[in-house]
Amino acid sequence: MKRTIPIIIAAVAGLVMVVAFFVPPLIDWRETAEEWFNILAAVAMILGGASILAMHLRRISDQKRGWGFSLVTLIAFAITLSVGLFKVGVPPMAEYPDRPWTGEYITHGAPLWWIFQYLIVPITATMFSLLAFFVASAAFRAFRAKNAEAVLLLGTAFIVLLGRSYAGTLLTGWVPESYAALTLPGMTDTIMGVFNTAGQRAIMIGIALGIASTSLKILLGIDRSYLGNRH
Amino acid sequence: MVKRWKSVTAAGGRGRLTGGRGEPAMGSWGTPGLVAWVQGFPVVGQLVLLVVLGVMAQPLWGAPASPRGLRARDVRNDAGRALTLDWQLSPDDDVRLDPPRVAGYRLYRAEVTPEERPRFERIRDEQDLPPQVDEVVDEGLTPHQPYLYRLVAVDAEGRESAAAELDQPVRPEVWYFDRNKRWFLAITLLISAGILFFIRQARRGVELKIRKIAGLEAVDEAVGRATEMGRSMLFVPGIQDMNNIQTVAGITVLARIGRLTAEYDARIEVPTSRSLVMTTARETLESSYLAAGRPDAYHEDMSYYITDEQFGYVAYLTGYMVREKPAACFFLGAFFAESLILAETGNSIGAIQIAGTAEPAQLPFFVAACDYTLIGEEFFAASAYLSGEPEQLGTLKGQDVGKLLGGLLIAVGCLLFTYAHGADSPAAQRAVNYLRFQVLGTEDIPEEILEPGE
Amino acid sequence: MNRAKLAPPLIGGLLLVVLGSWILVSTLVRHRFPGAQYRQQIGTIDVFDAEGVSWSEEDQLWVLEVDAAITSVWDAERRQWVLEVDEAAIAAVWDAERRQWVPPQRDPETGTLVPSEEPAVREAPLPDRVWQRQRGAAAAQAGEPDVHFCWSQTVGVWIAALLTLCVFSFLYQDNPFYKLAESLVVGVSAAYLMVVGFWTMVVPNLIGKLWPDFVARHVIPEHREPAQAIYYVVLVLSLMLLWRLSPRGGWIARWPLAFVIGITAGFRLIAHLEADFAIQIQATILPLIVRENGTYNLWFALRNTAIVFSVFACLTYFFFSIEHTGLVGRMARLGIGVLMITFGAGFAYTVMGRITLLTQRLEFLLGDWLRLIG
Amino acid sequence: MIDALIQLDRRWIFLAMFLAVAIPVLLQPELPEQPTPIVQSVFDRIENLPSGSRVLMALDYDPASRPELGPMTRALTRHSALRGHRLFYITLWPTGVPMIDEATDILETEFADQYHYGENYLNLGYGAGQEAAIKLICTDLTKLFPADSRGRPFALWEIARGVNSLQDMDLTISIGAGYPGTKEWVQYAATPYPAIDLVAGVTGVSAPPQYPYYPQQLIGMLPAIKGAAEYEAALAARYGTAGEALPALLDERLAELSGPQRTRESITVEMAEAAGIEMAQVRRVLDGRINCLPRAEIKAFARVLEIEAEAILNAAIQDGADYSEDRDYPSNYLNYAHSDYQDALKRMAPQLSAHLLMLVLIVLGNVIFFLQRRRGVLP
Repeated sequence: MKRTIPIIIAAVAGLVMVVAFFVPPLIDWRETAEEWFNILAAVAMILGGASILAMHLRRISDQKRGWGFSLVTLIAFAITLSVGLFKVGVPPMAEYPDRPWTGEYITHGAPLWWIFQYLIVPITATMFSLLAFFVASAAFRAFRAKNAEAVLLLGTAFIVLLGRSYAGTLLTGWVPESYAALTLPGMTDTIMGVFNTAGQRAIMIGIALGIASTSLKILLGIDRSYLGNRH
Repeated sequence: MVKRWKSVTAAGGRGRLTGGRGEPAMGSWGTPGLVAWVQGFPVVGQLVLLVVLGVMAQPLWGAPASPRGLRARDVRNDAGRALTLDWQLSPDDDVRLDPPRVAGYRLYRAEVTPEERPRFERIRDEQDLPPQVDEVVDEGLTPHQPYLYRLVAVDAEGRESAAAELDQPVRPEVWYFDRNKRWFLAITLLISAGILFFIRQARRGVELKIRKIAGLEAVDEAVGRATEMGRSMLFVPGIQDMNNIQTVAGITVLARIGRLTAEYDARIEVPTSRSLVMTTARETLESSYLAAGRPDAYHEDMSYYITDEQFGYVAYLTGYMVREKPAACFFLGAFFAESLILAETGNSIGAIQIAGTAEPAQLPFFVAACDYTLIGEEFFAASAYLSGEPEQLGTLKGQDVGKLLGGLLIAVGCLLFTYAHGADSPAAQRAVNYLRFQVLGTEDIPEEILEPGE
Repeated sequence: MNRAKLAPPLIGGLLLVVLGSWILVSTLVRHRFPGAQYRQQIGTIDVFDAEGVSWSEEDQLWVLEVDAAITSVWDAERRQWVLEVDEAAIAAVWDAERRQWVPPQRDPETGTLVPSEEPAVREAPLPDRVWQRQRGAAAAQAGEPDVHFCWSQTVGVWIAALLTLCVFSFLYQDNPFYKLAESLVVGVSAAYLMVVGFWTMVVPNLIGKLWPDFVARHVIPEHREPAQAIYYVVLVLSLMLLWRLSPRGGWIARWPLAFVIGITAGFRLIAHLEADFAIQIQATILPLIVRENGTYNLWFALRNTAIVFSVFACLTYFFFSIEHTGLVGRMARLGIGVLMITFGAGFAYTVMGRITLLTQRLEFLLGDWLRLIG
Repeated sequence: MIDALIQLDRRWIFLAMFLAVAIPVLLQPELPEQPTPIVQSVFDRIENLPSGSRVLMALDYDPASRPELGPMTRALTRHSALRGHRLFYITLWPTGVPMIDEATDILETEFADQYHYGENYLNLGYGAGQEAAIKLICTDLTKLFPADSRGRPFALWEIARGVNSLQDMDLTISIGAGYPGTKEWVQYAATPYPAIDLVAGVTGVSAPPQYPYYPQQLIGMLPAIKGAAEYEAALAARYGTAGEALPALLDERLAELSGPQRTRESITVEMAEAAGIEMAQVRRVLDGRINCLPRAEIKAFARVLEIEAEAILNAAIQDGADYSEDRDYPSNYLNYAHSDYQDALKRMAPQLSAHLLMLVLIVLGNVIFFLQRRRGVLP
């Protein structure tokens, strides 16, 4: 009961999805299923919220090292959630001024907008920009001509880096038009069009097969690790 | 207190409060000027002129000629909700005429029912069907319901021509099997059959030989080293939800790692960026510990939720890594821009790092910064390989069947294509097109490709 | 004393001094307070608690006695709603500038109704609540009409700048400032995405499908969908999922989980075979000899051959059934080579994007905040 | 020395990267860019469409990719507005809504006189459903967007007349950062429907996989920030002027006239009053964002600045203004060669120095590696 029914549910749901692809009247089911997934994922966020509360409340009550930061997280979480769910400071839709809940939840000037604009965007964008530094350190540390494969990797990166900035135009701008393929931008184009295309394609074909077999294992109940695979 | 509201929700141009209905959509002739000009003649002259003008202008003033040959066809391979209509243009629909005589077409539709006479409703007008348009797809119909159509040409003054009508009602048919996909169905079945065949072989006890995959032995080694060093391990299942197979594959590997962890009595943490993934990871870990005979050592906090926000999650992970200094980091799942931040931070704390993903754009970074990387398909293979179950290994063999099939199709296709090009053979060209667009495609074929005349 | 330990506070102190002096210089000499933000008023939404008041957004005119004055008529020709106004029935219009009700007057040039100069209609209602509609304005717009200094956004820019520095400080080493930014973003973003999920997913797609009238009445006035009983299934699945929170019977949550994973497996099985297997093979079928207008194009022939051969080599690398020895081994090695070229190209291309991100962050710090540029 | 390099703390590399980007950001040197064919074809397409054509922009990205894609959204919006096209904005990303606002803000400020909501531009907001959404709007736009972002039924807007589906658009522009993005627009819109003309703008990461689509399925593409920079260069070449002579002349005159009684500020107020324009407009002239002035303003300025109108006119002509045959300019004729409108070009100099740094690092890393190997430290 605890294990068999879920496996049956998974198998039936999955097979219906496969069949729906070939049967035109059922084609909408696939979109519906995707929507249902999104609803479930949104509802599951309550579980995530509970996990956040449990983890940080425990850290605070245990007075673990750094529990003050847990407090920051919890307060930030609580404020954002209440401001957002209650649409604090959000004006109603201009056409329906009598219905206070009609406004867009993230309106310019509203508290949630402020939080998004001045807390979330700067921190996440800066985290994202840390990549520029890590890319540099990886180039220094990992791009070493240890063997033939590594030489190919770093050689390609070298050419494309040059070919895609002003340096490429500057260095090989003198090459006559008829030998354009030998300029840095030209070589970049060949790399992108031939080897990059071929490599990407082979990876994609392999991935498609990998996904197909993983999916099949789930549908047949062979892979049930998501339910715990052994008794 | 009673609130009573009435909102004006109308749209429209500016200065609406001045009101009034809009001007006609298109400009008309300057009639008053013409009248004044005619009035300048003596009465008889006026009459003569009017008659002459009237005869001359007859073709100009009459309604345009009607379009002809209206036909309706069922749209193939659909759920019975659409019909394609086509017709021959009205003879007056000529781009060389200035001013144009036809401003467009209007299409009327009626549902045919036994009870009452069909009532035509306009469903498209000249804005939808401008001049020179001779085909339209009418969608949103009721399956099996008979419809009648009527098409007229219309000029700038809105005068309608005589109507072209269907002789008999037409019904949108429901297609219960999409014929464009029959070859694709065959391919799907073939690959599935290959996988199933080898699973059966494995169940029967036939030993399947699979090549070594570098990086998989490293998983065991990493868990062992973490135990020795007495430090924890970090498992990151990617930033996508359970609707991504990569996440599922990552969780499958987690089952193996979880079991090893339980056996060695090591510590593992699985922070997730999706609530559903957290739930699944907990299920997985719980049964791994159960399978290792150590259910008591399992507790829910091994997997916890951080945030759905990509870089919020990354901020937590990098902070965690430099503070807790895990001995081993596993990045197995769907990764995006965060891949390099994670791998470089893990590198700076000297952890063994094993990564696996099927995101081609992120593979370079994992390859550059991790100890072992499972590239694309290898990642999916890993979950089967690590499970140690023979029937799961069968799926790997099945995948190879798929690759053979793919290779074969490419080889045959390329040879045919080369022959077609080299020998200029239309027959070979047709065969190549059939292979490319019928066998390997699932949509209607573009018409210009079907006719290799270009 | 250890030099390495002394460095961070020294550098930090130095930075603070430089920053402080710059703020002073900028504010006192250049009259530009760093990080100053402006907003532009683009109108108001006035909420009335009275009868017979209606409003039209674009004209910014409130009209009293509208029930009698305005009817909207569907113009089929133009496919638009057209307002028919009985102007005699309009008792007063709202003058947004003077914030008063005044008798209407006709603008001689445009013919539109405008508030007259006459005194206010006394008994007319006043709005109970006024919402400001605004948008951001560039610092260069300061001094233009309706552009005001904005405290909340100026504070926001300062906080954003300091948080940016907090995150950058992680590059030196882990520290409390980074931890602060980290714990802040974890809490805020988790809650933010829950809010987004609630308003964009749960409300329209679950509640809106079950109780459309409720949603249309209160949240999404344009929501026009019939109730769909099938969504009770989703509701039940959701509740089963939440059962995990209860101390007993957590296994119930496996049902919706199984549903989700089953759907995923079925959906992806087909989707990937179609888009990544069939279509990629289709794209790889190329002529190895290319003839154009009767002449052979060697370059394209070489290109195509290289593509097809490279795909074969890579597929060989992914082949699991045979050990990589002999001919297969050599082919697989070529395959790895092609993959490495692919990765190298991907790496270089990505660098470009990442540098742009850093550029933008520095533009924010040096421009929007410190006003050193722009 | 070598030992120091081997032991190099990666924080020095971080510092080098920081400086390599920060210094060009601070100094803002301008590098010339030449549009490559793949970018030029996007420009030509928008340039050659008849005025009033319908252009749909799908802005499928979020704040994280805004640094890369924002500049191209702005440049494409400006170009379309300069050509007088009718613009429809959509996004398939829930987080993409603010990106649309950023684009429409340009129409509301720089093109406030010509562009009115619902008349020649419309914000349709977020459409859910990823690639299914694309399939849907190929045949019926209102199925996905029954109403615009303001909640008013689509068909009621003037701009909606004659628009039923994506196929009624004269051009579709996909600016995408991932999934769903350009790849999906190609697969589900441009490929099955030849009537749909597609151009794209993509991030650096997603550029390589899109290359094979050009020129068959994609008419043109702006790859990453470099593509945006090339586009801005093309825009500046067509709609920009030199923009130095006029502000320099005015600046010089202001400096000569200003004294204790008449400050710089007060003279500019006088200029604004004399010409009957707003202060902001005068500022735009002084900083070079406008250098093609209406003759009336030139005369007014000349009176206040006590110089010949001819001098100002000549300076404007030197900047590239064309006053032949009594041609005159509207009051808000912006100079799109001004650096305020060249966000991407500004970001190319940091790009160059950072790329060079990367190359140096790769070379350095390998020098160390070979030296170590020679010493026998490494196998």
